[in-house]
Amino acid sequence: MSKELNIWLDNLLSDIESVQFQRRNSRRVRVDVGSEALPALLELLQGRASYVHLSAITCVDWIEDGQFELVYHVWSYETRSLVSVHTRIPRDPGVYLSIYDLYQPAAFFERDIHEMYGLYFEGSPDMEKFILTEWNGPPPMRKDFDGEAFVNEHFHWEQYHPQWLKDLEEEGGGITVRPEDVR
Amino acid sequence: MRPENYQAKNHPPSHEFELNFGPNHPGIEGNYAFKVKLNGDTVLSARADGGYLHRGFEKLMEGRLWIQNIALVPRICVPDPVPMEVCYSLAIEELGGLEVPERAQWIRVMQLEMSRLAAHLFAFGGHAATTGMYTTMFWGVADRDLILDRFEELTGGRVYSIYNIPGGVRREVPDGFLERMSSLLDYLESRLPDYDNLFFRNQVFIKRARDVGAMTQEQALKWGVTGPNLRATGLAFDVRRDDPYLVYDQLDFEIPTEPGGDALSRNLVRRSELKQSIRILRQVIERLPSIRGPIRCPIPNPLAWNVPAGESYTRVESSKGELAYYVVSTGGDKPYRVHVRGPSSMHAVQVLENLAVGSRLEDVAQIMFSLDACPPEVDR
Amino acid sequence: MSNELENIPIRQELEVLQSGQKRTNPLANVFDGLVKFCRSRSMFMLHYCTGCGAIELPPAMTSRFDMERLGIQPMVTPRQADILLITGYVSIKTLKRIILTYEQMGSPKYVIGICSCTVNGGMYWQSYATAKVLRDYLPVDVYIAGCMPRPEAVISGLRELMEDISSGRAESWKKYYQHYDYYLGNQQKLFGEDWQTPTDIIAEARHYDLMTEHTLGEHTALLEKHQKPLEALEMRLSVKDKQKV
Amino acid sequence: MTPLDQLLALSALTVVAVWLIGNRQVTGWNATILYAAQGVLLMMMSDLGYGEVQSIASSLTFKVLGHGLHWRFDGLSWFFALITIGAAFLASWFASGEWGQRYRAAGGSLRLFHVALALNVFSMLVLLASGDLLSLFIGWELVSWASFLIMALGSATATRYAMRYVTYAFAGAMAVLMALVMVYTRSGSFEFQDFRDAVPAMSSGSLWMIVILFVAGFGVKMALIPFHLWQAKAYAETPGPGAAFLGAISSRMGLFALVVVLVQLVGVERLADLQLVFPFFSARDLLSWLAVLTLIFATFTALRQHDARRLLAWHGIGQGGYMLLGVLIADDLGSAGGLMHVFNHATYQAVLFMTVTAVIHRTGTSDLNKLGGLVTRMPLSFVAMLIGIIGLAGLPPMNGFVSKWLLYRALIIDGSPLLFLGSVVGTLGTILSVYKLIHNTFLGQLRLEHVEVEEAPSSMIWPMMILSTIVFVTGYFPGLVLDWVASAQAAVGLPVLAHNLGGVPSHKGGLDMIWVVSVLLAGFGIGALVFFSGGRSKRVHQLDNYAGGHFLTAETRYQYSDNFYPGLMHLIGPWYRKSFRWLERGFVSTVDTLSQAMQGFYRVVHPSFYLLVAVVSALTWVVAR
Amino acid sequence: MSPGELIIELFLMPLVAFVVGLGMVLMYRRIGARIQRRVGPPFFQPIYDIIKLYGKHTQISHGLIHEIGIIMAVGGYVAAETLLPVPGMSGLADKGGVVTLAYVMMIPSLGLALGVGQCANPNGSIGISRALTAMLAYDIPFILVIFGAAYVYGTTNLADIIAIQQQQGPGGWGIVQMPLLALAALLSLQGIMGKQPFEIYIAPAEIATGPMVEMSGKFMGGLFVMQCFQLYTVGVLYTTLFLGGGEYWLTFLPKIFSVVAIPMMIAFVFPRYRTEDVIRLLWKWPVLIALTGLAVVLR
Repeated sequence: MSKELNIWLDNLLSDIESVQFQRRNSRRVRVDVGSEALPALLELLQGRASYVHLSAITCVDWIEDGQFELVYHVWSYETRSLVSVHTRIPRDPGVYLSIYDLYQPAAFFERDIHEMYGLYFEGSPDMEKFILTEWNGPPPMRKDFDGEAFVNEHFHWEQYHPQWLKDLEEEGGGITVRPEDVR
Repeated sequence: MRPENYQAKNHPPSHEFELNFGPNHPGIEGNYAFKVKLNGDTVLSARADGGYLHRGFEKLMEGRLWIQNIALVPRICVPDPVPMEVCYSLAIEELGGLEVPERAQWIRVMQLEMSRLAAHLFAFGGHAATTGMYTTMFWGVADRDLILDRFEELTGGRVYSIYNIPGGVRREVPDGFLERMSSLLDYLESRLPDYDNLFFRNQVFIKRARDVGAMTQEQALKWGVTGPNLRATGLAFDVRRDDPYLVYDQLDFEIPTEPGGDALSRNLVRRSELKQSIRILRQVIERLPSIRGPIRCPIPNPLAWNVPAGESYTRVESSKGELAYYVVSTGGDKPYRVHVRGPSSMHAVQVLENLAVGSRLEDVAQIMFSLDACPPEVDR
Repeated sequence: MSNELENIPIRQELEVLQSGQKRTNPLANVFDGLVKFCRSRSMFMLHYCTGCGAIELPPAMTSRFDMERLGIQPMVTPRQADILLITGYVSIKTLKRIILTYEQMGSPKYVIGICSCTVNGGMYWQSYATAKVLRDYLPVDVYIAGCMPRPEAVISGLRELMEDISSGRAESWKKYYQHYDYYLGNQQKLFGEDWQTPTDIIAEARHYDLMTEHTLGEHTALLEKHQKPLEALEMRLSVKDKQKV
Repeated sequence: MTPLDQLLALSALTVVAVWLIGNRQVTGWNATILYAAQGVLLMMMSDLGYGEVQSIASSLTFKVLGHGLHWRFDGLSWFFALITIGAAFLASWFASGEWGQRYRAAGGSLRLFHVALALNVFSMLVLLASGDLLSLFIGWELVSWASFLIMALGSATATRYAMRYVTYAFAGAMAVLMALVMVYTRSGSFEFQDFRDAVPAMSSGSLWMIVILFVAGFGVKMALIPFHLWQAKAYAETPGPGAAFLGAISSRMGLFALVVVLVQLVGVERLADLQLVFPFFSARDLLSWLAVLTLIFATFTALRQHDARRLLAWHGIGQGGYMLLGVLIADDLGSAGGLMHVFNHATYQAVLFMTVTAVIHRTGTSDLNKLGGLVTRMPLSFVAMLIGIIGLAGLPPMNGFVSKWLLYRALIIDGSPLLFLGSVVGTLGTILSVYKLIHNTFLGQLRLEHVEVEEAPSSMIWPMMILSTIVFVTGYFPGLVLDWVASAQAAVGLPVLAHNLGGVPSHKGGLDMIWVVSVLLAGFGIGALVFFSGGRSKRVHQLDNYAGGHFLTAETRYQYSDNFYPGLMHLIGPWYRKSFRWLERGFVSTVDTLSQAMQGFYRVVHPSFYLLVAVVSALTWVVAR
Repeated sequence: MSPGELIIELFLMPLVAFVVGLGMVLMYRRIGARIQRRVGPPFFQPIYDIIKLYGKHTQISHGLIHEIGIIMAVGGYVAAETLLPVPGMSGLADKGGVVTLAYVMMIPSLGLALGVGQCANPNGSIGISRALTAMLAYDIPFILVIFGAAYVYGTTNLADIIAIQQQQGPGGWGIVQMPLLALAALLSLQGIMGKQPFEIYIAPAEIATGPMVEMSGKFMGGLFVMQCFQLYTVGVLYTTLFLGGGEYWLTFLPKIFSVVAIPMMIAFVFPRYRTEDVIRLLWKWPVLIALTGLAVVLR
């Protein structure tokens, strides 16, 4: 039965024009879809094809394209296959629709993406900060946030240069590459 | 905290009060917190508060080489680090189209199951401690330590082994390791009845844990519950069997389930999984000597390795549930994006908040520990 | 962060300042020695898993390595604890709680930094979310480096601390009172200048005669400018009839 | 004029004087002075209290329809009168200062309040002085109406419950009246002596009837178990010092009447002979169990209250059970315990009501969920309440322990484990609920709106301090009270307790409170020495507190108050909901219907007129037979 | 007995109690260590802990009542020890008796409750609420046992109770005369000592060690001292009522140590019950056993 469902789904998805369909192996499917059609597709997957488990939502910051890519990984316990639905939305203003009413786990992922990327999901039950409650800087996972520069600006390093090391250096040994250079 | 936090104008005139579970609280696993509002001892609302262990892993990994990240990933889940390495390696292997030798796959399975044993012993020890039964915890942690000894022998590290690398494993299995492993398994098996008598069949514990944090199968599916917590609601689903990786499809094991969906069932599932893991390990010990061959496939110079562009989504079954990595490569020497889907990110936030409401103060810690949530997976 | 904070220079290299007077009574010295010995033999450590190094504490505490035979017990709240184990990296959010916890502990209190991350950021040196050098924010008695140190290493570190305590070397907790301005300055730099903990360290230092010229400074002045300290609710005993009959 | 005449006359004069002075601030002080004068007069009769004189008669006698009405004081009356006047004195002092000002400013009439109080004292003295059944009945009715008057001064709730009380009181009065009629038909007179002589000859059926009627009548005032529903809320809502007075003594008038009828006239042995159904369950057992059930039920109801005054009022009901139980044991220890408990209870109940009133005076609420942390602001009130609750809980070194110890000892000798268990359950329940009281009021987190609260004014502190001192001193030297108790025992014909200043000497396990308290104080001294041998302590702010490692902010309600004993309530809560609630609802609906009718009636016909008609017609009926 | 001797006894009895109590605390921790397959603390560990706690440099107090509470907790037990006769010393046994003792033993709990209440920490208040509820639970069977013993011996004077038992030799011990009551008392001892499965009031995982939550330094030290007294008191009381008291210290000490060892061993192999289950259990079995035992002795 699950095999039939798979075939049915493959045929269906191949037929829809706005959907790019790509089967990688028996248990992985990649689907590319326009952002306006995504909720409908997920509803179809969940309601008609038993993809009830939302494994994850991933956000990828394609800064050069000025886009966020959202990847919804949904899993079917019946067909035992995973569909990754890719969509792209413009980086600015960074607002998208929540799929909380379809998949409850989306609440966590959307909240996470919101605080890490600043991408707002309309209709998500809770867009408050969770991990970065005491963080005032920009959303850190954006590619334009340079973590290393932030660190160099805010922290300094332990200077560890004990006598034995100095002795070694006098003999011509010691650390050849300074820690700063490694970094 | 800010000065204004200490100078409010008025108290809420109310029948409820607040308690903080964590971050510094024995009723919480690791460095995590949630705030409960209570009336008497009934929880009116619960709110999770994470981020105490946030290190920005995903950001860090974007800044390091593919191979450097191998050292980083096990830190994402401290009690059960091996699945992290394996899952990340699998993702790179898929991107790079590497063919892992069979022997390496078997060694990986062995290591995964050892890690699962250790994690489960730790988990129900912790749960026992929340109900005041410290002896189970003392025994469990001490027995876990024997497994860590074998880890140390195999990989050189007690907790973080950094043993799995893309393409295989780092070292060959030492001489006599399998015999020592076998005798360890015998010992563990002989200990199981002790644990049963002390803990799993202890009437007081059963009375405490039954109907605590119970969820139905529908709820579990709706909330995205995975792993032993899902199996405790009666659904026999296991990534090892249903989305097999490595050589799990060649192994003979069962997927234990329990019907209750409560803290007791979750513990009993873990208890049964101990037995299944031992069973898998015995099969590995039996088969491993007969599988000859290299332990890793050749890989390019890891310091200048440009993994082909593409993306991959790999899943493994960790002791907590479904663990997944989504890795995007643009063909550079560093990953473009790595997303870690820890199973606890569901369990420790949404599920916990939902289950805690209406439960009793006595049971809040039990719910947290019976879900076996691992906060660093949430915070990353 | 305001410019005001930037302009305050930060000193380095702190030392414990000993008070001038020495006990002359030999009995008092014996008594002090006894107390020091008991302090070293009875160490309650705080049950706060701040980072991944915490995973090696349960083995050290439980049946295999059994810390209790050295008189070391886990305790739950900061009030009862003597040792604060910082087990690994500290995210900034956690660091605030660590400082709160440290200030709530009763002196003499000792801090042990476990794992390399507490020394210099460890493998998270790049991370925007973790603090790097722990001893900028708290006085640290013993560092146990490693990623992560084995239970044996933890125990040997604790034994070293025991020796330091019984010989009177482990007095870094005094530094926190004596050089409060320095620690507060570093904390303010990281958390913002209106950072305040509920514990009134300055009043405590005054109460226990631990004030030095370094306790107060520009940073504490900044602190006092921003808020009034939380003083204990004193008992008020004033019976009077407001309106005369 | 005998001393008793002088006392009664002064008491009546107090009523008149207070009425004349009117609604002014000085009313209270005048009343206080007059009560002090009454106390002096009472002290002139102190020979009664030490058993040197058997009785002092009043020269006032009446003849109604051929039956003489006369009044006299004996040891028992003196003991109760002492408590009454003492309570009135302190309550009136308490009410005279700032409390009175506030009360008047809020629209209350001090004249009415003090008149009601004085009227209560007067009527109680009349009741205590009654020398025959008819004067007992008249005194009884006076007390009922006087206490109704003071209860009705309170809020609307109090009036509603006072109405309910009136219903009960009417029913009770009818019961007493019927009992009187039965006694009269059997003995031919209302004299105590004639009744006592007639008892042995009475059939057990008619004696049962008389006992039940008397218990029903007087039990209303004591709030014994089926008649308990009016009291707590009515007392709780009575204006503060009035509640202290009522709580201290008013209900004990029921006990007094029961002691007179059951112990003095019928005799406990006769009660023990009255068998009910089973040969081993007598009328005495029935009443003892009624007492114990009252105790347990009221105590555990108190546990559920979240209003401080209601909590105390329920305890007032419960503690009545100890007294009745003690009296019914009827040996020297038990009855001494019961009678001494009257005194002890009056002292700590008054001080507890006073502290709660002081808290209300300063904070405006007695809701235990809205208070907390007041110990730093009202330390003296805290001390008073602490002493009061230790007394109420019956722990050493306060006086409540002595009376309970006597009771327990008597029950052990008597060999009644279940009654013993019941009374211990009551004590434990009391400990639970008084801790809740003091914790939620004085301990825990100080609410921000109470930061500026001040200690109660001296007019409140002084009576509280005096009472707390009495609670402690009579616990240290229980012999002081046991002297009076012994003469009261003698007056009603009970075996007299052999005692000394420190308690009860006995070779089978006595009690010497002087030693026990001294060693306890010495223990505290050693504890303090040990404690202060440690390092210096530093006080910290309440926000510097462990909150799971989290920062505690001022907005957080970090105080555990509501549903304080959830574990216990998970277990016994269902019992309440099922059986007790059902019982209560049944009673309440009946009584409410009656009190509705009564209220209408009350508006139409003047009650005293009705009372007169009722009494006269009943008497006519009796005499005409 | 001369007043001087009495005064010396009154000082000696709490001191002895403290020292023996330290031994019991050590035994408790060693038993735990053995069951958990480890070594356990050194011999002087309890006294190290107490000296360390009293010697802390900074002591955090939440106000006067916090301090008075601890004083009451220790002082109450110091007083209680003088009411408990031991070999060679009967102290104030004839002045109070067993009923007084049972009530004096509640004073430390009340003191502790007051001190904890002042800390303004709901964790502590919840702990106290649970502790008082547990007291309601275990005191009911315990008080029945006391009733039975006092009734059987015909006296509440503990010195007399010992004398009566010793006259008849081991056959006259309470445990032989009234085995059911002795069993009920043993069950309620578990509750009085507050060990698992009746340990809900300190439950660290829920309320972070309940009453101890804000106790530091000498406050905690006071609680440690109180624990020594508590273990000693329950051991001696049980021995006095049922094991014939002690003729000599040599026989007395093994008796009291073995009495407290039984609940200690049970404690390490059970989790804790919820509060209402504590009440349900203690009101069911020990009370039933005690009532049966009473029915036998009252017969």
